[in-house]
Amino acid sequence: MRVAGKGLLDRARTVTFTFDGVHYTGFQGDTLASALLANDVRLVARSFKYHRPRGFLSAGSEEPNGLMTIASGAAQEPNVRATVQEIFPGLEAVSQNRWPSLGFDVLSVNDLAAPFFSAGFYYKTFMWPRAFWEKVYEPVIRRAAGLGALSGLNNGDKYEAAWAHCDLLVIGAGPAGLMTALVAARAGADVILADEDARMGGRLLAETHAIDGQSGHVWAATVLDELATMDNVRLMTRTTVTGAYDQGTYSALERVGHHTAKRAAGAPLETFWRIVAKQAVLAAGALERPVAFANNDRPGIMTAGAVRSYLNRWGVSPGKSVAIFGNNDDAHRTAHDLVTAGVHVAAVIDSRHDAPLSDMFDVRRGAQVCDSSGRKGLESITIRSVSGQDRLQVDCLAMSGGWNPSVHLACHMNGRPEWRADIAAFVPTPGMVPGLHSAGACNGVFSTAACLRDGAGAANRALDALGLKGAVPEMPEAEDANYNLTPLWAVPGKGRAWLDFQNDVTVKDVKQAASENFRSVEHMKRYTTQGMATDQGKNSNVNALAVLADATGRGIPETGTTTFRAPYSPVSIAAMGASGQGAGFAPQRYTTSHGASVARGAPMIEAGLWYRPSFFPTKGETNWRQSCDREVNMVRQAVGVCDVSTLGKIDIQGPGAAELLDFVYTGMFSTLKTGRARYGLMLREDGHVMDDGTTARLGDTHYLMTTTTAAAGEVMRHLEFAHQGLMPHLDVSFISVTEQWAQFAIAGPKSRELLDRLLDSPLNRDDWPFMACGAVTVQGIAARLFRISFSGEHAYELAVPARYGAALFDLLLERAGALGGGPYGMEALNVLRIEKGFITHAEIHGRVTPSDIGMGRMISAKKDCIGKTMSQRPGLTDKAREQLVGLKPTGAVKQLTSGAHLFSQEDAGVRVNGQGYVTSVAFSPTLGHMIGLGFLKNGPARHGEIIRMVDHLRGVETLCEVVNPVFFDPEGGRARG
Amino acid sequence: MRFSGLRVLKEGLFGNKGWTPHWRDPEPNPEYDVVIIGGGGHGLSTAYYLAAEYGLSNVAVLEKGYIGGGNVGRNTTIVRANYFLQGNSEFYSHSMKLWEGLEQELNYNVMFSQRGVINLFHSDGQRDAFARRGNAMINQGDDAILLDREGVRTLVPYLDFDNVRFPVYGGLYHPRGGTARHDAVAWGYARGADQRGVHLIQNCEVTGIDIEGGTVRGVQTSRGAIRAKKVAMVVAGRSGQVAAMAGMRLPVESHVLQAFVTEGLKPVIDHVLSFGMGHFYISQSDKGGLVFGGDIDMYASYAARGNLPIVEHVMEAGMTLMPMIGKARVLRSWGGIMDMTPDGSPYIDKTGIDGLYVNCGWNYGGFKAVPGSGNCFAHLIATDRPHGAATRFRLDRMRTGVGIIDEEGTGAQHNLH
Amino acid sequence: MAELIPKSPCAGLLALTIGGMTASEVDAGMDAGVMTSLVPFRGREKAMSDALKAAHGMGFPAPGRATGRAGARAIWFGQGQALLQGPAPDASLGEYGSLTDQSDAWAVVRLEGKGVRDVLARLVPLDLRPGAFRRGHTARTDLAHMMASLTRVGENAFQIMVFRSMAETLVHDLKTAMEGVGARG
Amino acid sequence: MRITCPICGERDRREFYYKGAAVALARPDPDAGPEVWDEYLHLRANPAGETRELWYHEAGCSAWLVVTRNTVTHAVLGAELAASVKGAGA
Repeated sequence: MRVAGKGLLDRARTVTFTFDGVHYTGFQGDTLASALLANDVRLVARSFKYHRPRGFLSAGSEEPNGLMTIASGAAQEPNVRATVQEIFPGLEAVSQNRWPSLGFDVLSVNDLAAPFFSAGFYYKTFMWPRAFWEKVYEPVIRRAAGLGALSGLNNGDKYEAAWAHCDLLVIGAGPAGLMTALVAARAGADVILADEDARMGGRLLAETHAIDGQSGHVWAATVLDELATMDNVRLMTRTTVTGAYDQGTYSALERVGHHTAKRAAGAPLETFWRIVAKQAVLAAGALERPVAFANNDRPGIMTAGAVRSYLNRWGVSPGKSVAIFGNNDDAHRTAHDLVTAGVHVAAVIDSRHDAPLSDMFDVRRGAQVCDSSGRKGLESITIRSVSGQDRLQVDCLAMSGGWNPSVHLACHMNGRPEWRADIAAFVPTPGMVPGLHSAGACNGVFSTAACLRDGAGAANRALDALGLKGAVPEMPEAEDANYNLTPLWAVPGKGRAWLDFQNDVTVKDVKQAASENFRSVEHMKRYTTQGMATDQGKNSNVNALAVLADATGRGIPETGTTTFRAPYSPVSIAAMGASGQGAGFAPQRYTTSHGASVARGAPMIEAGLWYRPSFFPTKGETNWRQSCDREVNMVRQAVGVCDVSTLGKIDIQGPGAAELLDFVYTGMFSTLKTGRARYGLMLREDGHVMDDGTTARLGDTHYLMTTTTAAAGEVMRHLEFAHQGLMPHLDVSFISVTEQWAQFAIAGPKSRELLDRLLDSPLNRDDWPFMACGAVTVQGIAARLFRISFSGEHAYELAVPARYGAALFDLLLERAGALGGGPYGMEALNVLRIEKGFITHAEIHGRVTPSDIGMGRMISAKKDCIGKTMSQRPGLTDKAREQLVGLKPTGAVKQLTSGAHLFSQEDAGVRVNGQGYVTSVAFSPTLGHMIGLGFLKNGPARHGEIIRMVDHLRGVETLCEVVNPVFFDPEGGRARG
Repeated sequence: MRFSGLRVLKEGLFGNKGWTPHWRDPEPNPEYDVVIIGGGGHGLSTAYYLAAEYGLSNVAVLEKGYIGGGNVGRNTTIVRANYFLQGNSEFYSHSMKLWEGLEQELNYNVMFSQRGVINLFHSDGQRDAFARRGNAMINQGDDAILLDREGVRTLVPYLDFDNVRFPVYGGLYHPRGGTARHDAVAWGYARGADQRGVHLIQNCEVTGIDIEGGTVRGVQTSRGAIRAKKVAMVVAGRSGQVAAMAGMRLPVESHVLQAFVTEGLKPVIDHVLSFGMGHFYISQSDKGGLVFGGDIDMYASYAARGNLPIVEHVMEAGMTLMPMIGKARVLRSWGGIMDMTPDGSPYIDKTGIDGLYVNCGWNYGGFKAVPGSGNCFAHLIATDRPHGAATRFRLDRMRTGVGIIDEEGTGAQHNLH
Repeated sequence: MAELIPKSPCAGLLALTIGGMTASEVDAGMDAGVMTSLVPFRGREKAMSDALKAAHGMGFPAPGRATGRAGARAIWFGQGQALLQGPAPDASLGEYGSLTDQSDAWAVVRLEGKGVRDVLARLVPLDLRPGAFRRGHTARTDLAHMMASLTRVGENAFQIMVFRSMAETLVHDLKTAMEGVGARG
Repeated sequence: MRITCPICGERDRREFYYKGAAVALARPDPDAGPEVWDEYLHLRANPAGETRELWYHEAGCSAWLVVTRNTVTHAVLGAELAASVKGAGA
């Protein structure tokens, strides 16, 4: 019910929204929770296990009960805390985890069967019959479990990730955080002040204390006004700092668009911040803890601080007749504020025998609430005192077991907080997170005045570390009451007393866990699911471990806490993954011929991060094989053009270039003549093949290395390591020129003819033998020409500065067309190379040695090189290893499949008989049948043998002949001719 | 106490007051036949099988914290037998068979759920590699199905098939793979071992290994010296330190692997899925949380907590593959310490010291190996011969190059596997 | 006969104006001259710097710095490396180090306007606060998973470079970030 | 995590590539024997505490670094150029 004259709302602006299809009205500034309470809606959710009726427990982000689904369709957002969700016109909220309705939930029968759902019951049953787990038990359990639902639709909202850097990050803008920020900002530090709330001020917005004679919220506004004018201050509202990471890195989630129906085009829903702070102050406040007593989970029972928040900030009383149950002085403020606002306070039940009395309300000293009743909301409570038991008709109970400092972030780097008996709570241990200081309630400091002092102190500690000088400001006058508390964790009694409200963990469950020897706090947590709900135990962990400590006869410090883990409050996957949604997951790399290839209808495929054409369909072709076969024949008979720019190209220069290359390649490159290229095999230090490619010598101290497309980055890193880490005495440098040059293979018997018509001066045959390279010009543009071949044909690769790539590709195709040639894609390239037995990463997959691929003799005996020694390990030179062979189908089935395994003809296709496997296959239009490359035990010695290829997955089985992997032109005359 | 549905009903009717401890907390004896260092999944299963299959019950498991508190309590709960190299193939196949009868054997519901594992692929090359793996699985006697794009769509229609950076070409489907309730696996083995007489000794840190003349004699602990005829080290994440107590260096580097769970959600992901173009794998727990993970953080660490770059990479991969999970909120992240080895495969072997055995180096793969690892390690300890399913997990394979088991093909750099 | 007409990396993608900010291409290959990587030989660092000064009027930049000005700039580009942007390198430079033509290797974009620091905060992990990254400062860094070079060339102006093939991704990411910043006003 | 590159200054971890223990700089002679090579390539002290390891500032200046770091606290205690460390005969 709304209380006149209370709250920091704009009562002139009403907002209409729906909950479970019913329209309600609130005011601008309301949360969904405050607006529902204002409309006397108390039943808002169902619990996880027993489907018990649930109302709001808190007024903040720690809320375990009031979770709802907001919006529908692709925008549907489950498990939103109604206590955080601001209302806006048209907001749609729907309750969760109930069927068919919140008021009548069939699964609430679980509550009747609760005795059989005791802690860990599922570990003890559902084992027979075995097949029933996946078919019967698990589906039922899964459907009953869970809270809200995802829409199942692709998330269409925009999210951002961003960086921020500062001298000081202040986490929380309550009295301590505001004072910290003010002191630090005035001293000239670059300050970020972040607060999870839409409005800064923390509990100053929820309490009635004055600061310097003004309302607390007015003082907060004054400070914020000053901060807002300062260039060195950044105020971040609706921003929850969620994690503390190494070297002063913090994660934070900013909710940019959840509070409005109208988002500007391009605006994100959320921004995930990485804040790099030289120093930080944690001023995150404290969370009030409930008291465990029988049936303490009914709607209408909430924390006392939440009642004050609803009353003072939102002008709402959660009940018409309110009782307060607590063990500390702070709880009495609730009664004070309610009475002052004209709400009926039935009694303050204080478990302490020495509780202060009041003339404003009835205080029952030494009494406890031991039960409650009311089917879907609180109707009455039972009070036990020395004089006996009595019932009190109330519709709201405000409870306070004391306050737990929000130590979470301070513990994210594995530190353990300290127990302080005087406040019966854990506080941060200084230094747990380097550079992070704690201030205010999260530091166990509770009065307003003390928080302000602590904030100033923390600011000065941070400023010292920053080398800045802070001043101690004059402290405003503020409430400075003591915080008197006598611990009360659980009221003794028979009924179920809730600890974890969402997961339905009761005092009995914890005690049972202890009796079953789940005595470690981690065991208890995992066995009972205590603290594993969406609030991660914010409302319940300390109570639960106190109950466990009691049950095991240990003290609370000895029992210890469970581990605090990021995030502080849940963060959407979309926000943390903002840099990668959809196609934006990784950079897309385009060659200069991309547009022309697409224009010709070529399907583009992924190759690393690049896109390359698969094949170029021409008129009348209806499947890829027709195109591919035509392109292969075209290269073998005329001329084909293929963009090979994606291959890595590394410019290697300096007096030490030759020696470095001798060290990273198995072969000799210091002896390579200028103007010539050579095939190079590069090993990892463990003796396996890393990569291969041709390297050309452009000058005495100048080489150009090519790498495979996939390994370009790895090879660069390897070269730099070989140089800086192993041979720093060499003067050599590596520059990637992959992108500088657009490079095209021109392959086929007519390739020279094409070039003669293209280059500014025709090639002199004697100057251009196989593996020659040199400078040429095309229309006056300096280009590089390499006579190398990956197709086995007479072929060249022509490189021009990339700006001319697109035009050159068009020109090459025009010239090729005139010679009966044209472009070819990856499919044809693959067929051509398999016909020649050339390997790619299908063969050099990381487990092969030079000898496995028939290149053992490429390791020069004259010098050391990376990988040489380890390639000689006994296991790597064993003749029985699987080695490269060619395969040719000979049986009735003429199909080869890549990924199939090889067996001796007479053996069954089972592992122990394995002889090898197939890595690459193609239909060879040149030879008229399928061909394959594979690895076979002792392969080179088995040419001519008929073996069996088995592909269980595709149901293909065939006999094939082991042959030389070079199927076509084994002498290499065509490439050299 | 034998567990059953009937027992749950009976205890429920009498206020759940009759339950007894799942295991005892005995004081350590001065001497045991076998001392197992490490009360994680592998140590507990080793103890269980020593007692259950080899009749060795004068055994102690020494755990410096609480049992099951290491990697068995912090993983993504995935169980699979989908390897393709000899060594791993037969081992994980063996482990899978043990999983399939585990609940009945242990009388403990570990919620082993054979919901199927789908490894997605995104290029022809990946398809070929997965085909080779799938065929190897069938050769081994396990199950594998090669799905094309439409086959994947039928099973998991909620992937982004249109706008994804690396389009889905298909998947390798392993129907017998799935998940299990990780903690329950530790507890089930612990209870089974305890029932057979094994001493589970918590809060007992091993501080030294006593070796005389090349033979192990026992261990020094925070609770005093304990003599033992045989000592078995099973301390993933801490293998290097414990081995150092015996003067050994291992081919292991410790790395942190993070994982994540979201708030509870109604069923939406019915399988275990992995993305082939970025480290990301996901399933949904029976409680409704999406449980997922990715790559290790890539630097040596004992901190059991990670950093943001991998967190973000994992989320980005999830968002590109299945953007429908975007509005699920991550509730908790955690980190485990992995023994990363030069070839990505584990060691179950004797050491150069008589009576000292080592089981380590499980890289990412430790959880699914729990039954097989304990079973094979128990065999080795009890008989001094390797179990037939673990003959290749030799400590010297990197030195000799014989039988290197490098599934990733990334070579001898510990963090690349 | 078809002519070899050059095409710049961002052709058809830029310029882009959003929220008062503009991203435009600095077409190194065509109107802004050439780009050359300079790596001095061991012990010739000073000689290279002197030659650079003599020929082009700016010294070899220290790590994290750019020398010269618009039209003729030397940008530190990595360990022991600078990128001469603008003039064709004087032949004398070749005596003191290795020269590599990079004119076509990079997409070069100028991002300008109030708010561009906020745009970059969405793309690079660098501390770009005015005191930390002044005019004339440069860095090699990661820009949305791309290797990049970032140079502050004015009060509210930066030069961004990524590999040529990634121009489209750069423009896409820039656009998204500019829209996000622009929408916040 | 942030690492202070001797050339570029303090940078986010995501700019760096990690290789492993800095022992990789001490490459044995080709004929040092299998034990020495096994030690070099595979065996690791793997300390829980301070360690020296190789990082590559891949998205930055391309320098290989020897970073001294605590594997338990993640404190970064220093970074030197690998070339200098190697040059000094480490």
